[in-house]
Parts: sequence; C-alpha cells; structure tokens
Amino acid sequence: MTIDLREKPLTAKDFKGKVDPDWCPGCGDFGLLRATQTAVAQLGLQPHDIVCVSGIGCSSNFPGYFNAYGMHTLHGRALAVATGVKMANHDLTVLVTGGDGDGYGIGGNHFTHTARRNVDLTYLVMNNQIYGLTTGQVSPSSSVGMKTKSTPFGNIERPVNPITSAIMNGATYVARGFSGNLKQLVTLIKGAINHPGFAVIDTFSPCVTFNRDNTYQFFKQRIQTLESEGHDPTDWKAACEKAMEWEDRIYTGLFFENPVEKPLHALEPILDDAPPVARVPEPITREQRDRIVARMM
Amino acid sequence: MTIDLREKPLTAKDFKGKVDPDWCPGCGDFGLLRATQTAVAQLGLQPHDIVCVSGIGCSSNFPGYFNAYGMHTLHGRALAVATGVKMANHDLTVLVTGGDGDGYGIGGNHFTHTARRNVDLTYLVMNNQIYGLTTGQVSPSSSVGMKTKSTPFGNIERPVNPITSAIMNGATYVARGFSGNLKQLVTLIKGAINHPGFAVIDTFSPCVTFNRDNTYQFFKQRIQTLESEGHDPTDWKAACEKAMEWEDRIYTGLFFENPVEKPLHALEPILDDAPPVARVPEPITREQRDRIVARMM
Amino acid sequence: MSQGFDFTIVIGGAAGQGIATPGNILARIFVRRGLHLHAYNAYQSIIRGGHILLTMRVRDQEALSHGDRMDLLLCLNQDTMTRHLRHLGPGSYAVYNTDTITPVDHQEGVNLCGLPVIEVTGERRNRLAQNTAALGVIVHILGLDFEVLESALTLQFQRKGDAVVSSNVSVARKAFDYAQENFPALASPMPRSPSPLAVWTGNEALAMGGAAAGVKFYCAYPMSPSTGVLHWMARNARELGIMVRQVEDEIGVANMAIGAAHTGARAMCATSGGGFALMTEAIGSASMMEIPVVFINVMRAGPSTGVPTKTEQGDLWQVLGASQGDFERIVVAPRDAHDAFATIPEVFNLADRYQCPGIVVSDLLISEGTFSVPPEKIDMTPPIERGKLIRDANGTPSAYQRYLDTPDGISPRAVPGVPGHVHVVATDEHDEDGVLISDEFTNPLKRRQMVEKRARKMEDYLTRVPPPVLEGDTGADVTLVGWGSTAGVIAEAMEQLREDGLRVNRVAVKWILPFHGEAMVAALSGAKQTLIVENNHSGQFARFLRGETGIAADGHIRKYDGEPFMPHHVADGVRAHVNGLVPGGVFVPEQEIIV
Amino acid sequence: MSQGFDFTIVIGGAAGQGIATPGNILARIFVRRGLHLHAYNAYQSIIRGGHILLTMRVRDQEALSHGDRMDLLLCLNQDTMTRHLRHLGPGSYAVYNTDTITPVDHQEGVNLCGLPVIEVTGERRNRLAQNTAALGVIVHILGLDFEVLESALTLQFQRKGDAVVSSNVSVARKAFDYAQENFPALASPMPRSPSPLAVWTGNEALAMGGAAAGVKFYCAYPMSPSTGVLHWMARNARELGIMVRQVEDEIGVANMAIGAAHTGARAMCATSGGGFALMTEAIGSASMMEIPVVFINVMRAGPSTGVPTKTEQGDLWQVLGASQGDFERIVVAPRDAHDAFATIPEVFNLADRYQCPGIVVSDLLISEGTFSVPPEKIDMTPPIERGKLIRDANGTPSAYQRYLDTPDGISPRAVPGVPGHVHVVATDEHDEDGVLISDEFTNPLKRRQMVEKRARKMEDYLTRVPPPVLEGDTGADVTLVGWGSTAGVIAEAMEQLREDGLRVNRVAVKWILPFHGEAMVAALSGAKQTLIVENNHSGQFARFLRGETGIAADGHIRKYDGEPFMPHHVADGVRAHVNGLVPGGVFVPEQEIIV
Ligand SMILES: Cc1ncc(C[n+]2csc(CCOP(=O)(O)OP(=O)(O)O)c2C)c(N)n1
Ligand SMILES: Cc1ncc(C[n+]2csc(CCOP(=O)(O)OP(=O)(O)O)c2C)c(N)n1
Ligand code: SF4
Ligand code: SF4
Ligand SMILES: [Mg+2]
Ligand SMILES: [Mg+2]
Repeated sequence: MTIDLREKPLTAKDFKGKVDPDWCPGCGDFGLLRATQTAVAQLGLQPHDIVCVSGIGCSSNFPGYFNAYGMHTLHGRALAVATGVKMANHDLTVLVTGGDGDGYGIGGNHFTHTARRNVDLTYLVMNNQIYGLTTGQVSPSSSVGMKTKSTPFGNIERPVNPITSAIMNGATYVARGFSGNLKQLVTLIKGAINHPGFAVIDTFSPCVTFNRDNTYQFFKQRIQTLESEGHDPTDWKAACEKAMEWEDRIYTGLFFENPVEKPLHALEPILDDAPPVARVPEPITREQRDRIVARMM
Repeated sequence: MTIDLREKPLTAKDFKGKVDPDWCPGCGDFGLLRATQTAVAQLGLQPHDIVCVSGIGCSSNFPGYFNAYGMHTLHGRALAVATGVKMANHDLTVLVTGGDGDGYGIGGNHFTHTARRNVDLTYLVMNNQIYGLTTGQVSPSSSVGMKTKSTPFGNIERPVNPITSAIMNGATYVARGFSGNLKQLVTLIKGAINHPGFAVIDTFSPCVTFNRDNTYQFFKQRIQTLESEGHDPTDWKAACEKAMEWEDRIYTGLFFENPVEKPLHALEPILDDAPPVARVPEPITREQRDRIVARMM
Repeated sequence: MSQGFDFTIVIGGAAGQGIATPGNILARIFVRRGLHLHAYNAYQSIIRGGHILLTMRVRDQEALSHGDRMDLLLCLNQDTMTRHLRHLGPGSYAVYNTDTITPVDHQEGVNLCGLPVIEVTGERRNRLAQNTAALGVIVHILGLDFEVLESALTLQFQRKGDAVVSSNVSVARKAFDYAQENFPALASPMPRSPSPLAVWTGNEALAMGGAAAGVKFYCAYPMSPSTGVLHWMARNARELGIMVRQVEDEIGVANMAIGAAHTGARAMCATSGGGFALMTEAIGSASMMEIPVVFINVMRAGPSTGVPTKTEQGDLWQVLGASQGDFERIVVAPRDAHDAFATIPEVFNLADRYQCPGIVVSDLLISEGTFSVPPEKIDMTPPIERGKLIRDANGTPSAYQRYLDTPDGISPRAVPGVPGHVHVVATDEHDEDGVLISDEFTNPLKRRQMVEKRARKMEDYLTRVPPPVLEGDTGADVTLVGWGSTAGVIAEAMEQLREDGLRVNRVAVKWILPFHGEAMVAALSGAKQTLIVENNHSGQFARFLRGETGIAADGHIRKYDGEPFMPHHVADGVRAHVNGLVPGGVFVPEQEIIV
Repeated sequence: MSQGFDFTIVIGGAAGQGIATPGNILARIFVRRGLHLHAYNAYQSIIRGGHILLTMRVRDQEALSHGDRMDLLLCLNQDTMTRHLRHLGPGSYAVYNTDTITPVDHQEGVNLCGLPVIEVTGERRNRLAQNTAALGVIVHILGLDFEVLESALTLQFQRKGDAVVSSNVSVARKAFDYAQENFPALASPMPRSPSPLAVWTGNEALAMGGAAAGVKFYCAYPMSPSTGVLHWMARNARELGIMVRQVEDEIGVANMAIGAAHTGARAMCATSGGGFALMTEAIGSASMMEIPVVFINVMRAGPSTGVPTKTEQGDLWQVLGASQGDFERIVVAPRDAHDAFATIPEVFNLADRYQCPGIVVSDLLISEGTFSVPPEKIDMTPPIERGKLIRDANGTPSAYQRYLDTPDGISPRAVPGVPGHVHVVATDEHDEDGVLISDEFTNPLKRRQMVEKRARKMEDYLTRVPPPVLEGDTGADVTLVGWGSTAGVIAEAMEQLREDGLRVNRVAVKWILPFHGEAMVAALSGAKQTLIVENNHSGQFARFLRGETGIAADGHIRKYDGEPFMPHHVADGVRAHVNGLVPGGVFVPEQEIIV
C-alpha cells in the first residue's frame, strides 16, 4: 500500500516537529520529547509509521512538536481515539502523550478500560501534579496539602497512584520516568514501544511555573531507580509496594511487566489477515449478501 | 430543623417502597434489597434520614423499591450525584445502589475518584456481570469467553476486578457479598453504613434471564467466606490476592478496611459547624460584603 | 378503505409470556407469501410482566404505518382482553384461552374465538401451548392451509429438536381442527403473491446500510432503542470483517470511532438521546479535525431517561445544537427502514466528500419496528465515494498541507501510514499546515481564513442532496409537513382524508442540515393551510423550519405520549384544523390504546 | 467624539514579560480616582512568549466597550512596536525602552517617548525595571503627581517587603523625572471624581452574584475562560461558608451540583463550550427531576477546542439544544459584568420558582474583561425567593406527592431529611408520586399529563422577566439587534453613527429562553432596516430569532476571528449596509489589530 522511503537511518533530530515547543523554558516536557525522539530513532521507526495522539494540556501539545502523524484531540480522550486508530490499523505504532489531569482526571475511565483491554499503545504521561495549561489548579495527582489556585487553603484529596492503578487495571508494562533522567527514559520508552500490549510510563515532568512543590530538586533528592535495586517486574506486589513509597524515596524504572498476556488486536480473529483499514474498499460479496438476505426470509 | 418522628422502632418491612420490584422472579437484586432493608432497620435509621441514589439499570431501580428519599439519576452518575448530596448535608446517610455496568463501565471514573476522595457513602453494587436492562450485552465484569448479544463469539476483554480496584483507588471499606447469603450481606451493609468513609460492597447478584454462566449454582459451588479463613482486612496485599481468586474459589466478606483515614467531609473545615444546606438562607453579612469590596478597590 | 387485503393482527400479553415467537412465526408466514408487513411493538422497560402489544399489519401492497385497525386480537392474558376487546369492531376476531381468560363487554359482531386450550390440546403444564394453539386458530381464520403453519413451526423450532417440533405441530393441529369446526374464517382468505419478501427491523436496516457502505469499524455502548444496530454488527462481524467493539461509555465510543475514521476506515456508531448528549463534544471535534464519521441518534421519548421503550421525535434540537461553536456537519432523518438502509451509504459518501461528521436521526418507531422488504431492494453494493482521500504516496510526495485552503474548501486528506504526508490534525484552531494558531500567535486573519475555508466546503452541498418536494395534489386545501418517520403515517392519513373529499398534499422532509430552505419555500409557496405533524411537545421542527425559511405553519398536529401516530390521529387533526376546532393551533390526538 | 475624558492605554509584550503588574497598578490608580475602566486583554494559550495586548480604556463616564482608540501604547518588546505603532494617530504616545526597542514607521504627530532605561534608572539586571519605569513615564503623561504612583507601587509591592517597594519607587521616580524633562504631558490632565470605584472581572462578578444568591455549593472543572469563577469561589470559600469542589470532569461537576441542589443548597457551576457539551445530559436530567441548578457557559471561540483565549458568541445553539427531548429551562445572556452579577440571583430565584435548570451564557469578553464598578452597586443581599420549597415537616405530614399536578404545574419540593415527605425523584418518566411509568405500564395518558404539567410551569414565566425593549430614537433609520455582550459596543457604535447623522436605535436581548417573542415583534414592528450584530459565523441568534418570531433581519454584522467587535466595526457595518455595499447581506469587519 505504501511506498517504502526508508533509505537512510533517522536520528532524533528527524523527529522534530514543524514548530518549536512553546513550553516555558525549563518545563519538564522537553525531556520527554527529547527522549521519545531519541527512542523512536534508535528503534529505526519512520515518522509515517507512527501516530502520536494527545488530548489537551501543555503536555498534550506534544504531537505538534514531534514529526509523526499526530492527532491533537479532546481533553481526556486521547486513549479512546488512539484505540480507534490501533483497531483500524494495528500495523501503526501508536503513542499517546498527555498530562496527569488529561489522563487521570477527566480521562480516568478510558485509562482504566484501556488497561483492562490491554490495547497495544505506548502511553506517555507527563505528570507535573498540576493543571498547567489552565494556569495552575489542583490535579488528581497533586499531593495532599498542596496550595493551588483552586485549593488556596491546601488540597484535601489524596492523589491517585497511576502505577498501582495501571497495574491493577491490567496494563502489562508499567513504568515511571523522570524527565531529569533521559537515559532511563529512552530505555523505558523503547521497552514500551516494543512491548506488545498497553504500556504506561508515568513521567515526573516538573511544571516550573505553577508547581513550586514538586520541582527537579524535590525529585533529585528522592529518586532511586528500580534497576539499582534489582526489582523483579513480574512481582506485582513488590511493584505496588515500591510504587507507594513517596516521602523519602521515590522509585523510577520498570515496575511491572506481564510478558504473557496478548494485546487486544491479537485476540480478535477479524484482524488476523489484515487491519480493517487495508480492507476498506472491499465490497460485500454477492455470496455474503445472499447469505444475509436468506436469513431475513 | 426537622420534627422528630422517631417513635417506634422500624422493621425491614417499613422500608418497602411504594411499588413492588419489577425484577424478574429469582433476580439476585431481591436479595440485596431485603438485606439493605434489614440492615437499616437494625441500625435504627428512619426513612427520611436516608438518601438512596442510583443510576440506570435493572439494579438501579432500587430506590423505587426502598422507603427512603431517593434519586434515580442518570446511567453511571450516581456517585457524583451522591457526593453532591453528602457535601450539601453530611448528616444524611447516603446509599448508592446500582449495577456493574453503571458503576464500573460508564461510571468508572466517578468510582475511581470517589474512592480517592473517601466520600462517606455506602456503595452497593449489584454485580450480575451483564447489562440486564438493555437485555444482555457484555459488561466490564463479564468473564473472558462469555457469549452475549454483543459478544456472540465470546468476550475477549478481561474483566475489571472491583475489589482490587476499589482498594488501590483508596476506598476504605471494601467487601464482596452474594445475594444468596443474606446474613453476611446484612452484616456487611451495617458495617459499611457505620464506616466513616467510602464503603463498597460488590455483590454477586445473578441475572437469571441473561447470564447463564454466573448462576447461583456457579457461585454456591465456589464461594468461601473470608470470615471462615480469618482474613485480616488491614492487609491490602492479602486482600488483593484473595480478591483475584476466581476459578475454583471465590471469596466473599470484608476484604479491606482502613479505620484511620478521615472521610472528605471531615477534612473540610467549612463543614465543621453545620452542613451547607443548614446555612442556605444565611445572607452575606455587611462585614463580609465590605471586606470583599475593599479588596476590589 | 383500501380495496385489497389489509389485515391487522394484534397480540397482547405480559413480558415473559412469549409474544415474540408467535409474532415471528406469523411474520415469516406473511412475507413468504409475499405480503407486506408493518409491525409495531408497544412494550415496557421490564423483562417480565407489564403489558406488551404487538401490532402486525399485513397488506397486499406496501403498508406505510401500523394502521388504525385491530382485525384480530390475540389475548395471551386477561389484561389484554380487558384493555383492548372494546377496540374491536364488527367482523373482527378475538382469540383467547378460555381456561384463563374471560371476555368483557364488546361491540356487536365481534367473533369471540375462545379456545379451551387444555381440553383441546391436552397440554396442562406447558405455559406456551396457548401460544402455539392460538396460531392454529389464526391460520384457520386467515383461510390458510395447516401445512403453511406446520412448515413455519418446523423452521422455528428445528434448533430445539424433533420432539419440540412435533409437540408444537400437534398442539397447533388440534387447535386448527377445533377452530375449523367452531370459528368462522375470513370471507376472502389471505392472498399470496409470487415473490416472497424479506423482513428486517429498522436497526438491522441501519446496520446493513453501514455494512453496505463499507463500515469496517463499528463501536457502541448499548442504549435502547439503538442497541439492535450493535447486535446485528456483532453477529455479522466475523463474516464481514468488521471490527466491532463495545466501549466503556458513549464518549469513548465517539472518540474511538473518530480515531478509526481518521486512520481510513469507515466508522459508525449508534446511540440514543442521552448517549448522544455525551457524544456531542466529540462530534464537534470531528468537524474541527475534518474527520468523516457517522453518528446515529435513535430517538426515544424524553427528556432525560424518559420512557426508554417509547417513541418520540424530541431530539431535533439536541442534534442541531450538538457541540459548541459553528461547524460543518450533515443531519438527515430517514423516513422508514428501507430509507434508513439506503441513506447510510449516502451519508458516508457525503461525509467523506465534505470531511465532516454525518448525523442520522432515527427513532424507536423505525428502529425497532419490523417491516417487510423486497429482497431485490437490498443493494449491498451501493456506490462508494471517498472524496479527496490519499491512501498511498503516489510517487514523490510534494509539500503536503492537511488543511490546504483550496477553492472548494476541501483539502486532500492523507491517512496515517502514508509516507511523505505526515501531519497533525487538531481540535484547536490551526493553520493550513495543521499548526495551532491558538497558541503563540492567535492570528485573527488566519483564524477567519480557516473558518471560511471550512464553511466553504458546504457551498455546493445542496446540489448533492434532493430538495424537499410537494407530493400529492397541487392546489390542495391542506398541506401536511412532516419529517423523518412520520412520512408513512401522513401518507396514509392523506388517503383517508381523500376518501372524505379533502384535498391534502404533503412535504416529507428528510435532509435537515444544511437545509434546502429555498426549495422548501418554493414547495410550500402555493400551500393554503400548512399543518406540521410531529411527534414531540414543543414543535421542534416547526421552530427549526421557521428559523430557516420564515414559514410559520397555520397549525400543528403533535403527539408526545410515547405512542406513535396512527393514521386517523393525523386525519382527525386535519379535520379539526379545517373545521376551525383547534383554538390554540396545536391539535393533540387522544391515544385510545392504552399500553 | 465624547467631550469628557476618554483615554486608552495599550500595553503590549510577550507572556512572561509581566504585563499584568503595570496593568493592575494603573487600574488601581484609575478607579481610585473614580474613573471608569473597561479593559480587554488579548492573549494566547501560552505561558511564556507570544503576544499579549492589554487595552485599558479610562473614561469619566461609563465605558461600554474597550473602544476604538490607542492613545498611549506601551511597548514592552520590539514586536509590539512593530505591530502596533502604525495604529497610533497624531497626539498619541508611544512609550518604550530605547535599550531594546526601536521605533518603526509611524504617522506624523505621534509622541515617541523613548526611555533609555538602563541609563536613566541604573538597573542593568532587573528585567522588570522597564515596566516600573514606564509607569513613571505614563503617570507624567497623564499629568498626575508622582505621589499617586508612589502609593500605588507601595500597595502593590508591600507583600514583597520594603526593599522591593523602595527600589521600584526609585526606578519610577527617575523615569518620571526624565519624562518631565523630555516628554509632553496631556494638555488637560486626567481628571478625578470624588467617589472611588471598585474593579472586578466578569468572572468575579459571576462568582459574587452566586455568593449573593446564597450559593453554598460550587463545583467546577477548570476550563478557560470560566476558571476565574472557580478561583474566586475557592479563595472566598472559607469566609463565606461555601463548599467548593474541583471535580474529575464536567459530567461529575453537573451531577454533583444536581445532588447538592436537590438536597436544598443553592448550587452553581461554570464551564466553557466543551465542558458544557459534557454537562448537557445532566442538565436534561435536572429538568426531568425538577431540580433547580445554575449552569454557566462562558463562550470562547470554537468549534471544539477552538481558540481557548479568544471570544465568540458561538454556543447559542449548543445551549438551546442542550440535552435530548423537550424540557423546561431558563437561558439568559447578561450584557456586561455588572449585569452578570445581578442576573445570577435572579436566575436562581426563577430556577427555584420553576424548579428547573437555569443556564447563564457569558463569554470571554465579559468574563475575562476587567471593569470598574461603583461599590454601591454591589448589592450582596438581593431578594432570595426559593419557591415552593419544603424544608421542615410543619406539623403532621399529609400524603405528600413530589410531582403533584397542581394548577400552575409547580409541585411543592421537599428536601431530603424532612420527615413525612419521603419520595423518589427520577429521570425516567414518573407519575405524580414519583413512581416510574417507564417500567411496568407506560401509560400514555399519564405520560401526557406529566409532560403537560411540567410545561405548564413556564406559562407565567414571561410575566416575570423583562421584555426586550427598543432603546434610542423611535423612527430611526436602522435598528441594531444584539444579544449578550455586544450591548455595550452597539451602544457606542450608535453614538458614533449619531455623530454621522444616522438615526439608529437598538434592541439588546438578554433573556433568551423562554423567549419574549411577541414583545420582540412589537419592539421591531416599526423598524425600517434591522441589522443583527453577533460575534459568530453562522448567525446563531438570527436563526433563533427568526424561528421564534419569523423576523428575518435585513442584514447582518458578524465577526468570528476571535477578537471582539470594536465600536467602529459595528458602525462601519451599519454604514456599509445603509449604503447598499453588502451584497451577501453579511458584513464582516476587518480586524486591524493583529495579536
Ligand atoms: C472538556 C474540557 N474541560 C476542560 C478543558 C480545559 N483544560 C485544558 S488543559 C486542562 C488540564 C491540563 O492539565 P494536564 O492534563 O495535567 O496537562 P498539563 O497542562 O499540566 O500538561 C484543562 C482542564 C478542556 N480543554 N476541555
Ligand atoms: C448514557 C446512557 N447510555 C446508555 C444507557 C442505556 N442503559 C441503561 S441501563 C444500562 C446498563 C445496565 O447494566 P448494569 O448497570 O450492569 O445494570 P443491570 O441492568 O445489569 O442491573 C445501559 C447501557 C443509558 N440509560 N444512558
Ligand atoms: S505552565 Fe508548566 S507544564 Fe505548562 S509549559 Fe509551563 S512549565 Fe510546562
Ligand atoms: S434482566 Fe436480569 S438483572 Fe434484570 S431484573 Fe431480570 S434477572 Fe434481574
Ligand atoms: Mg499536569
Ligand atoms: Mg449488570
């Protein structure tokens, strides 16, 4: 169907989008962007093989800065749209990029059900524990006590834990990154793209403008990698336990991986031969029509 | 504010609604209704002290059959409405009743966030692993392989686990009941109402019309109570592990309880004196107005 | 009225009494004889109990509505007898089981066909024996040979094994014989035509229209009365290679369909009012991103949860007001099941051409009704036109801009995977290259350009869909205007009024948005008295029509009790209006049949 | 034009350059002098960078729009200079930092007030010194004493400590002195009035209207341009005892508000188009359950995500079509910030009376604009009328029916907790006692009764809200019709046209649904040429008005580039129409100021 233009191996630079990011200088989202560009280049992917789907938010501007097919959709709906993309053409590599509010707030139900279905997507969440684009309100991942424009007396709601929640809902590759650790991020993203199933990387991506609590400094003082501790990613209990630590030590790395479970598209025999999009012009055959009509008579 | 009419102790019968249930004979929902009526009577509650909120579904017809203030709201939205009720008047006992599709399907995001907020509600889910009212489609809790009108070749999506999901999202009282075990249900419901925080009881409530797989028989052969095994409900790992068992043994009982965490309304100082509804007619004072206007000048 | 064969069988009972089976058997018998069928089932949101009333009208020509008559009432319980026996006129039949049901007051000349089921059939235990026995009686009344019923019973029960077949045949036979001895048959028996017909529901027609249009991605969240589309799709998914998904909610549905459509698959989804409300944000986004998707809204009685098993045309304004801002979309309300079937591929072609969402408005009456259809009218290979779609790179890619400001406003659309056409689609306002202009520089000139580019797309739209036309006598005294599913009942009311000597014509509007305003004004320019017929309380179409054309009707005929119009309701309304008996301007017929 | 003081200061720069601070300081100075302020901020969805242009119009009488003029342009960067210097006319001022900014081509007579900031102030490091220095220059130009600025700076910076205050004062002083020597001041200096004014944004006015109405439950999900309401509520929650919640999404918001409202609290929530789309299903449910809640939709440029920081009146049809079915609700579009404030308690009283949702339609122009307000007009204790609300048992309870079919259609509403009034509210159709009729027996007669009961509630509605009125000359040549936020700009355009000798009057529509159709027809009955002014592409109000009244305007003035109308845009449109220069009937002004 498509002409193969894969002559030269691409580099991260080839994945620069049409415009430069308009993120605030120092925003954590730059780190994830760079890591993703590096990872896809290292994997030898071509821009036209990738679809990058986002919702709305500072972080959700990602597809505009990334040279690939992109969909900048509605706030909270990226996973649903991306599932549609993947189901229509599972030959595509589908990345989903967005914020914590987008993914765990308004988009929470799609998160739960995408995990349950194990749709083969790579979900990159730029978690800044705040609503950035709307200029600084509490988010579902803000810590208790955090003062924001909508919680001037301090947040009284406990935050979601995206890692335990992803694991328990059935995601089969669950990791945490930090935009201050590019090397780890690149490794995690490559792992996620290669993983056949729903892969989530929740990435601490500091908002330098509205979140004065969870700064680079805050994370640098606390972060420890799971790699360095020899964590076993098939042990969900250990994964959850480690994911719950917060005060003194915060882990990054691959928490959980389920290498057995098949992704949704592999469970649906209709998709065995070819993706639906490849069959678009295929008309109903005379035999099919007659069988259908016969059942109506 | 209200006249106290609490003369005589009420019995379960006093909690019969205006009409008899129109559920199919043998429907599991009858069990939960009876258990709830018994539990509130035993707790000495009065019908006007209770608000029972539901969404839409066979099970969501519950408030019509239960003598208490009731709200039969939109499909999937009961928890949001109930949170509004509780925040406006936390002196009320608020029950939420509905189905698995209503609560874990379309209402999934409210479920996650209500748990996270630990709103002091008692959530009674009549889980029949099917969409009953719409005459038998797959539900998010249907087992893999189940044939329904929307999955005639068998369901390929793994079901949610409401117990582990509730625990991980922050619910502070998480139990599983079976409408074939009324005694246990009554105990669990009383515990849930007495518990100050978000209490979930996922109840197997067989749909005798559309679910031929998960019948009373199916459950009777497998169910084992946690009580009988001396399970420690403060141990979340054991709770999750037990909640994941399905094939041969299925547990009912109280999986998890967090006796420490305060419910949302107790964390908000505005509610310390009185619920908002009690202050409805309270006008803005001259001093308040002047302070506000002064800040504008 | 009509000179040919036109007979209406009504079956009443409680949910759980098995009305569907005799209904299906009779339907098969009728269409195999080449007779036309139009069936409406009045039911409730209850699995067992309540009151169900299935009206099956059989005719030797097309039946445009379920009509006004009850020629044969089959009572499966006393409640049905008590409610409906009084609706029977002279020469009609009431069939019932005398073991459990007693007739009530009735008009003279009704043939009471009471069957002592236990005595005749010997079946004491089998609750369903009365249904099979009733079929024996009915087949006799219709003047058919028993073999017709025997083969229908065999077909219906063969999956359950020979024993079930033979016991049913034996019960039916005994009842047939008893009926032959005791009850009169029709003077002229049910005719037959050489060409057998097929049978479908409107939802099946919608689904098949989707399949014919090349839909390869269908997703839905169940909601009455739209769920039948999902059921058909799910059943036929494997055979036709359609990816069918049930999603967590309607928001997910709409967005998933958008994702699949953007990727190049034709994608469709159906829901009802409440689900459609949840989809509206996504519909606006599809328009902004310029992605063609087809959304079906099957209306039921509202507002809110309303009466889920009842019909209404109450969602017009919701559809017109779906999502914020001004944006391009197509809205169409098919007139009947076959029209629904044929409309879906048309809407897909238009949506693909204009790269915008298409909204199809059906209602419970069409979607859950059962209708005959001549099999040769089921064209599963309609023309497919996908518009400016780029599915492969076709040589050296040039500088591709997704939202190129072309003369006709339509920009070539490349699907993901095509080399050299990488781009981003966005719900934020963007420039020709898909770069946001809502961010750094919200350039008002570019903004205006893009709004006008998108609007320009629709400029030639009206040349591609047929204008509303005046049907019937020109110079008539009364012009009836309806939209969507009332087309049939209006046509039949016109027949009745013509018999009265009233000259009536009509405009049956189907294509709603963009609206053929000028053609409508022309169509109505000679109208003496215009009456708008619609199945809602507030006159949603009347207000829309006035807004588009300035035409204020002279009167209205409306119904909003959940039950559909019967032809005489409309005719009565016309008579009342003509005689100046509608002071407020809105005639609301009484619903006589209480279910 | 106007004879008194009318001066417009425009400040331009990139996001992150700190435009807000000089803006706030000047606003304080103006309102403390008792001058009226009308400020519009053109900005983008970006935290740093882009181009922000703050237009502050100061007047000795009420300023109804941000006007047409730039009397003083403060350039914080070269981009501002390059974009806007050409808009300045003779006698105007351009203030800029010569260290970084160079003037471009400009008209004759512009006072170029270039300040060598480093040289004058000695500040090399502090990026914000140029802003404070500019204030010194501006205060000089306005003919004010330096002390006015000194006290404003002190107030602004006192939270940051004495050092910050004194360094700012010193910078300003040096610039002020330099300006006195080098730049001309206004011939007649800025006046003062004895009564100082207050200042608010439209969102603050909406929030305060809610507080005044007795709102005790406010919830929201952030969405520009409505988030200001949440911010005010959150800040004032503790002081006023308002329970404020940020919810997971707008669906949760709407339903939570409904729960709180049902329980007896006055409950409100605000959002913008996309969030409103998600709320529509709940709005219909509130109407069906007969629960009063107030929903605010602050419109921004659509469709879909659109241009989040730009204004438009594009959600009228979405609001009209919110949710399926026919149902009772109130829709109102306030004309300005004070009107928004005063409208909220009115809508609550109406919603409580009619037990239905109220929808308030604002837009970015009102909601994010900054306006002066005379403090005495801030009435925080308006009348509160809660309708037929039962909050205690009041003696022996009788047989209570929630949906009693009373003569006026309004049924007494008991809140949970009241003994003897236990009942169920339902989104399914129900009988007077709240029992579903969608289940066992979907009785069409009861169904019709309940539809009519609810509809009857609104019969006397129009007696309780003021009809639209014709303002200005009767017998004018042109009648301008607008709705919502265009009222002010239309009024100012009328002044301009009057100076041209054109006689123009207007109708500024505010109460939208149920609509005062007859009054509108009466108001426009003498109109010679009716032009509808609205801030959208498709003429949403024009279509609505025609649908309600049959009135088709003679022409239209529309704008949909994201920027609001300026008075001359409207005046130009009128002139073009009057001179027959608008062949298509729709005049679209050019936006000259590109931001
Ligand atoms: C339906 C809807 N509601 C609200 C918004 C407004 N909105 C835009 S982005 C955003 C939240 C941004 O937070 P997050 O997703 O964490 O992204 P960040 O900006 O922090 O990267 C919100 C509430 C919207 N666009 N659509
Ligand atoms: C927005 C919306 N979508 C769909 C429906 C249709 N609907 C009604 S009940 C239901 C599901 C019922 O399943 P469940 O919640 O499990 O309850 P059950 O009937 O099994 O007790 C659905 C899909 C609806 N009422 N509203
Ligand atoms: S506001 Fe925060 S999240 Fe948004 S771009 Fe700036 S630093 Fe990043
Ligand atoms: S359909 Fe199933 S869930 Fe519904 S009432 Fe019948 S048995 Fe119960
Ligand atoms: Mg964020
Ligand atoms: Mg269920």
